[in-house]
Amino acid sequence: MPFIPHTEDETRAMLAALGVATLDDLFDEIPADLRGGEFPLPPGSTEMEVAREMRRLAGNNRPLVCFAGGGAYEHHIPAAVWQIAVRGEYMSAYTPYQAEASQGTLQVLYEYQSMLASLCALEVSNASLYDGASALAEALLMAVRVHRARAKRVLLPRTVAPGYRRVVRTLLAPQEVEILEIPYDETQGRIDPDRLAAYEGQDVAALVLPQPNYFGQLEEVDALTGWAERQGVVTVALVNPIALGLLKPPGEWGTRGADLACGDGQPFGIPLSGGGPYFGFLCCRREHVHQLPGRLVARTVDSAGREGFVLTLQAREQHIRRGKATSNICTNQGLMATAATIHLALLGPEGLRRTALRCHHRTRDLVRRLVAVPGVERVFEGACFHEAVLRLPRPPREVLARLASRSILGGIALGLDYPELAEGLLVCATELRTEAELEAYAQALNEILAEPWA
Amino acid sequence: MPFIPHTEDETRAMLAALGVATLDDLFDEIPADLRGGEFPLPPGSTEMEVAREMRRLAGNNRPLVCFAGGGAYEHHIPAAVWQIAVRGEYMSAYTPYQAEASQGTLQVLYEYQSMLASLCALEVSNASLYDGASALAEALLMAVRVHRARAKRVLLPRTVAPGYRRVVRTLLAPQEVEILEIPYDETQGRIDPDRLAAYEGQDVAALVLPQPNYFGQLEEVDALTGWAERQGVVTVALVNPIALGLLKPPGEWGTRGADLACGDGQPFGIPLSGGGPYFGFLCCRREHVHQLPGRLVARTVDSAGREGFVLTLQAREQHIRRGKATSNICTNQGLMATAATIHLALLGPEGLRRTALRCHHRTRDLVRRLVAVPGVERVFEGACFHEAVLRLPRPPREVLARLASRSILGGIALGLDYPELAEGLLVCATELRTEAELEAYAQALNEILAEPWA
Amino acid sequence: MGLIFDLSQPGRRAGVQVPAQPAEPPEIPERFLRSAAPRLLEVSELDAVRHYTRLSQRNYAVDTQFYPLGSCTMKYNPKVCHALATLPAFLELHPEGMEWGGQGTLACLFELQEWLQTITGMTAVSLVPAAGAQGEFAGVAMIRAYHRARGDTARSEMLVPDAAHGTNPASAAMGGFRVQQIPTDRDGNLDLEALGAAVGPQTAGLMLTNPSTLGVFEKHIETIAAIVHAAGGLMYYDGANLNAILGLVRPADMGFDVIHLNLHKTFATPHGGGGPGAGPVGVREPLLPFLPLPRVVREGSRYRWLTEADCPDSIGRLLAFGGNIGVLLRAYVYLRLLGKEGLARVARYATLNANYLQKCLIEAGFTAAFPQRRAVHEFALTLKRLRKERQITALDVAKRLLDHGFYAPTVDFPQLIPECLLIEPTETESKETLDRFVEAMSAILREAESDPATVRTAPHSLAVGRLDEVGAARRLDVAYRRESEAAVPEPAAFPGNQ
Amino acid sequence: MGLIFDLSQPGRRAGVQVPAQPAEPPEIPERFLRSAAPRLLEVSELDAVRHYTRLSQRNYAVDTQFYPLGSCTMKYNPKVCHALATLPAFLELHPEGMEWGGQGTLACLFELQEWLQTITGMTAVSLVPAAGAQGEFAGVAMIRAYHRARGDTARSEMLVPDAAHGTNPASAAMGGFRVQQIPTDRDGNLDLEALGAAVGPQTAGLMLTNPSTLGVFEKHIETIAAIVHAAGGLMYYDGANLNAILGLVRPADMGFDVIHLNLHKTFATPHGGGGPGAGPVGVREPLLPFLPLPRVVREGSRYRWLTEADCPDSIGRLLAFGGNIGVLLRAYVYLRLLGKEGLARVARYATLNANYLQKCLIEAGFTAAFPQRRAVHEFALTLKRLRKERQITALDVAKRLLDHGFYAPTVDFPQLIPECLLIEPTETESKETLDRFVEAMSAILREAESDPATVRTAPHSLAVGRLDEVGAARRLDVAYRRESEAAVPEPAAFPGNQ
Ligand SMILES: Cc1ncc(COP(=O)(O)O)c(C=O)c1O
Ligand SMILES: Cc1ncc(COP(=O)(O)O)c(C=O)c1O
Repeated sequence: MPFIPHTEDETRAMLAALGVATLDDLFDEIPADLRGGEFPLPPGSTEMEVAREMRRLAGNNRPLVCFAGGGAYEHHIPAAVWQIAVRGEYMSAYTPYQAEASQGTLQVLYEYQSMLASLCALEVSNASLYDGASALAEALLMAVRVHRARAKRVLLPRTVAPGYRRVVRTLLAPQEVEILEIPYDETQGRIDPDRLAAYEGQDVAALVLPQPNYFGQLEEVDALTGWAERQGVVTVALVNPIALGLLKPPGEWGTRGADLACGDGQPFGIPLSGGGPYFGFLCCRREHVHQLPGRLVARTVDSAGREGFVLTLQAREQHIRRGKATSNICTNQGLMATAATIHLALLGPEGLRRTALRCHHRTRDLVRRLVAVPGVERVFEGACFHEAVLRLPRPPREVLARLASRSILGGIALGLDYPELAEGLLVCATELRTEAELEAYAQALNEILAEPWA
Repeated sequence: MPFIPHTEDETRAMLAALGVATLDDLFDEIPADLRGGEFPLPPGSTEMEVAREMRRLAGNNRPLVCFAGGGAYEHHIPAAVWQIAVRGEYMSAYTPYQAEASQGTLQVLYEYQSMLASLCALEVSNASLYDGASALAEALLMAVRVHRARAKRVLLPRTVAPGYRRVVRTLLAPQEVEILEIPYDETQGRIDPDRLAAYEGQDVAALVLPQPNYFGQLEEVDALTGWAERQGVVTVALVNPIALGLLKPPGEWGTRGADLACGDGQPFGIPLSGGGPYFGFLCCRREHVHQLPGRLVARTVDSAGREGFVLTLQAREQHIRRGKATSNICTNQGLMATAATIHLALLGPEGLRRTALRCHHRTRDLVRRLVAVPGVERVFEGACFHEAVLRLPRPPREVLARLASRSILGGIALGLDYPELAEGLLVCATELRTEAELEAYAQALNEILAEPWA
Repeated sequence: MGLIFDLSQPGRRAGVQVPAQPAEPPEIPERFLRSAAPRLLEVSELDAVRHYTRLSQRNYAVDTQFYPLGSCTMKYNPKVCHALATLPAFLELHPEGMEWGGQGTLACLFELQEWLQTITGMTAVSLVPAAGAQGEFAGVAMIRAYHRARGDTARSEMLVPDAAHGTNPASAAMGGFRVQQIPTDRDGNLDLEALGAAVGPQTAGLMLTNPSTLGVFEKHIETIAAIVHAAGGLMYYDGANLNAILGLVRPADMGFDVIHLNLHKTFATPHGGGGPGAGPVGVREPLLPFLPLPRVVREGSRYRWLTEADCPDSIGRLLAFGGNIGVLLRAYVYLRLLGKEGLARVARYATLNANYLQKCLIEAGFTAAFPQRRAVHEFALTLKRLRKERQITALDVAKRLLDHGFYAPTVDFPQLIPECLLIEPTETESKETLDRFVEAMSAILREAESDPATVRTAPHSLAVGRLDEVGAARRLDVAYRRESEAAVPEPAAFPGNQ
Repeated sequence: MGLIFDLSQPGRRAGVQVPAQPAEPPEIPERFLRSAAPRLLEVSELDAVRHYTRLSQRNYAVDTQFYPLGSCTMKYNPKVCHALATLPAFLELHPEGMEWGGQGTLACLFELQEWLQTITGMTAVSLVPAAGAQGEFAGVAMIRAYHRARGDTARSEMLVPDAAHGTNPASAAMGGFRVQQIPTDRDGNLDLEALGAAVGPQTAGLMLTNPSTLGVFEKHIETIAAIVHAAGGLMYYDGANLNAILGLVRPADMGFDVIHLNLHKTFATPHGGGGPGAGPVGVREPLLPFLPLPRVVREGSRYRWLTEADCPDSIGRLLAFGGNIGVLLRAYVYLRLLGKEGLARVARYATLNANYLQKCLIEAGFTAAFPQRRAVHEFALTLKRLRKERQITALDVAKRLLDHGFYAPTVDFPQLIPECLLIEPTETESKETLDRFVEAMSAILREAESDPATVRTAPHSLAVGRLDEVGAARRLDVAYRRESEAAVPEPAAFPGNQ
């Protein structure tokens, strides 16, 4: 019996102790008509057989050299990260409700919070949310709660990832928060700070500032944050954590700094895995901590004055406050935060800075090579971090399919989400990409574009 | 600096404490002419770069469906085995010299010893040797030491794996122990017990009994052990540990049982890895324990009467007895023994028995399919365990090469080691092989033998 | 143990993790850049490995201790599920490349959808929610979308039993509903009269866990469903307790219209010290158009994600990508191992263990919250007598259990049971372990008589004693700050160190 | 903690590991078969996982503690070496299929051979020995073969310093030599006069570790080599201490003819609680024909094993197959990470750490065995004063260190230093760790004054106290035996359990 330790003798003894004859007698309180459905799953298998089958299925995946980003990035992950994170003590523990027997998880999360807060130059980080997109939605709900007038209107630039904007819509819709989308400057591929004047006096609670934005372009975060500060609008920074190795942290934007910072932590040691599990982070100022959603760990002392860690401010959470909680979140993405903590400890500030710089340079090199292919050009002017938008002379989805047959994932076609960029392709090269791979991509693209097209 | 934590400030402070100016000053006692050789290795690389390079090299290996045995067997390994065995506490500890801070390793080894001794039906097992072949050599040296007359002559049947016999020769040569090879019965592929009469009164210390033997055939171990008992010859059983799930254990052979049992533990949870690391095991009767080579763990108590484990009878070993030790072995294959212990705990007696039986049946099925190929026949009569010798109508090495190009490792060609079996191929199918794989092998062989041959 | 930050030294590095110093500066204007390196920690690789390895040893976990945490189903997480879900081919897959590179992954997810449909009796399943609570949100959002699609905008109220898990009312609120609480009767069933009085044209639905969080099966489930349906509401099933009836009862047959499952409970995926989990949702036919995206479809021999173009009425996306796929793959492997015949076995032995343990604890002198009822896969004790007679709380007993080498049951939930311990042994624990747990509980009961102070101040044998939670909230130290923030020094020429 | 056997119950199983009951009996005559199932243990998968996970926590290890075990070079074992050496393509390779399936592995091994040649200055290397001692055996066997090949059968004696590691004389004896011990002078160098007196036509060679096991560099190495060579003997290098001079001095340049290396020391492969290691051997030109088999050669773009057919004069095989390949791959990855420039850095910082630590401990009041000498990568303290004045032994101090959270240095080796602690910090430990170690040692020294009994009876804070080794050998319980050996019951029809 898979994973069930009972011997027949023991089962008999236990049934006898309960005064029943069979296991099924234990279900006598369940109405008989509810029992006995059919469950036509395949029969159970041994580990050996399942392993064979899973290897076969894994073999149906095909490795592609990755030039796609758009919210998920292939980075180097030190071997130590997951060799430690998967230790049974981390992996098979629950949310640390009994603090004294969960100091491992709690201290890691405290260290995680410290690292993330420090990276964002804000005072507080929670202990993770589901992913970057849901973190943005939670940040906006929080922004509405902390906004002085609790205005129910938020500014969401179109330079925020389309997938993120969809999640924001799903999660904000029931609360009837109105979402105003801000267009982008067609030359620069970023928000034009001068155009924000249109939203003044519009009862706006929050402004989202993606840095870098979905197109890889850098937003004028100082000017934008400055505007928000003047309007009493809560600034919600949406940042790529690797970029923070190089770029000005949200806490230093404008004069006062952004109020909230969120994003997806996947670039910190989390494998791509087809899209998850990743984790979301959310940082804020100390003054807003009571409106923060999610778990929060604090350092404290025990009866003998020894240092220890506990979950804190639980009155924000659903298990205490129920319908009045700051969020319904319970289980978060703790193990991913654990891995990210180890990852950051290994990278250190210099490792992070150089990794960011490498990604930046690699993408620059990639763009240089690709725009040398006839008919390919860059769409936007201005600085970018590690992604860029190109215009192709052929339909990007079709080009991507042909690249895929050469084992290259060439980027992300933008047309579906940005009809005005029907020819647009979003490309990315991280520190993992080699010169040879960039060259192979350029050559493949060159050949594909030279092929006959129907 | 890879793996060196020193900051420049710290190095300076440490050098200052030592009153020297540079690191190189610390080497001032080394004659100057010895220093400063050239070391033209490639430059160091980051983990990311080395990972890429190693993945490329690994890609130069080619997976072959394995029908080879001959001392190394592909078996199912439960995922739990290595997920636990690689825990840093096991992996990065030394031989447990400080018992109190090494109870993990020591208790595992005590449990290992208990399991191996119980499997062999003998009283004592050491804590591992390098591999099966060196374990056999050590067993023979031990047999000479425990033999009442310390005779320096041992009987080594040709049914023992050729690789093992070579190692025995290497290790016994300096001690001037004479090795008498016993021929095998050409019909049965095993030692003919009646032929042993020839060695009576020949001053023989030991008789090696492989079960199953290299050809996969079963030896008449009761009769052979009986002969050795009567002659006062030490019986050294050489056994496949998976086979012990099914076959009579050495401790029950003949009337008194074999005196020593050894073999390679690889089938217990150790990956093939191209040939190592595996581990050797060696079991004996209690009365011979003082002649046993290698580490031995005993259960004892601490000052407060709590149970604990220590290395014991260390006076047998090199670090105490130096030139008079039972062996020079120091580092053994501890982590492999740890994995084997977990493996055996998961398999249990019934898992072991059924695995053995599966291998036996699979090999029978394989032989049936292959002898249906025109020109292929079985060489020996009589029972075999999970290997068998076939005769091919074409040179086996050439057939193997052609099978390999179809991603099949078809077995082991016997001609080099047994000139009389120039057409012989040793095949094996473990529980991992599927019906479809057996069929694919038979079909490939059929096609290959039908091909034109130069 | 110190913090990792205490090991930091300016200039120290895990050398092989740091790329070479780039030759060129970034092509980014100054105003976008950091003025100083982030104030992270600087440690060696051994520092980090040793610190996080040792820290891990300060956790109790299923792999090291019995973990009878009620409502959490802390069963054994098979190692093979982890091993197979993390095959490189599954990990090295960009979400935007799934169509071309991820057919193997999609095939697994598709089959998992089908199996979860079978197990729950639902028409269709979306695997996307990252945890139970996100599944609940998706569920209530679908209920909202369903009523609106019918033009019924008056249904603004969600009914939730008083014993419900906190996420239920929280999710209902996030879904835009007013929460109306329904009381429990003395047998642990929902108060039918109160329910009858509460339903009406404003009722969007009822969220129910069955077996309930009280450790009993809701006997009147069919009546309840009839009442809610008659009022035009929908039935929402919180699947956190599915372990109790897996392979025996399908939620659909109990009258539920929308469900979520907790794969990190019933389906043995590890909880990771707080996630990631997976909270797939399933619906009956009428709610199918509203399921969250994406879902996997098979078209011939190929698989693809469904998008907005396929499902215009979907409540939309909950995550940027397709869900916690690594978790889903683990559950898929688990189901392959269990198979058809393994499902009911889980429920049977989980129930056997809980009933046996409840029986033994009652015999040892503890009071069950519902002694008149059959326990399901978990059961509740009430320690109100201990509280009254000895001033020992459920929390004290829980902490003392830690000293005996057991993790503690769930404390003070459900809130309506005074001094409650909710105990869930799961099917993967042996009778011997249960017997040892009974011994420990008995020892604590005796100690409550002989030496109550020791119980009240437990734990005593862990690396830390009882921690000050009140002080923690008051002082609120939630992030380490360095006294003096040392700058990262420039690399300099250095003796003997080429 | 109990034994795994204590968890055993007849009939219990780790279900998914046990194949289905075979339909047919074996086609094997009764007389070959077991009469009863082996008396192993019967536990569940969770039992086994929990037991062995918890047991592991009872070890000190490099990953959890500073481990200054002299002569053992317990440096950090990089996790990436493990990860890359265990890529499935390296693991799933049958030794008989290397030629067709193992070109990638063989390429790594070939390059490792070359690099080790470079590092040691030897002409050729065989990677096959499974550990240092097996390398030593191979070395002495080659020396024997070399003399015999020259027709010189009189060389029956191997010279070994009295400070040598126990494996040296043991290997010489296994190699068929008489062992002649050479004394050490008061500066820790070999006694040149004694050496001169000992050499002769009977001398096969001298086995030497340099830096020696005493923690100093053998200053007269060139003279020693000249003496031995002049007498017709060969110089054998025990490479266990190569860490001290890696990338700075090549053993060949010191006059050695045959060497072994300990990859599980200098090259950072994990020790595994007692192996596996790897002890490659290298030789100069004249001994090349005798190297043990197999070795890898490159032929064009392909690699293959050399066999007896290629090397008829080889001493032969030491293992059934090609060595501890998994260990060799780890060392290969390590060398790729270090590179050319990383070699000497290892030696430099290992030496810095040892000298710094020795200096601090002397200042703390300890006595160095060779205060007049520069320490190498390790150093010896002598605690004879403590022994005399306080009846506290080196072992007592070692055990007390365990209470401070440090593994102990090597105790009572080399035997010629009374009450010796041999301390090797390695290059991967930080100054802070060394300083903490000095604090602990100072505390023990103070305690030796204030409370000697506590030191004498240490350890006090571990799961077990000082263990009774004498009793262990006397009672000799080396294998668990069940009181009553319960038979495995037949499966039977069973209620509710289809
Ligand atoms: C009954 C019940 N419902 C819902 C949840 C929420 O699930 P999750 O933590 O996955 O969000 C839980 C988790 O504890 C639960 O026990
Ligand atoms: C100096 C010296 N020589 C030889 C050896 C033996 O090496 P191994 O344990 O690998 O056989 C050791 C190991 O401790 C040693 O320290």
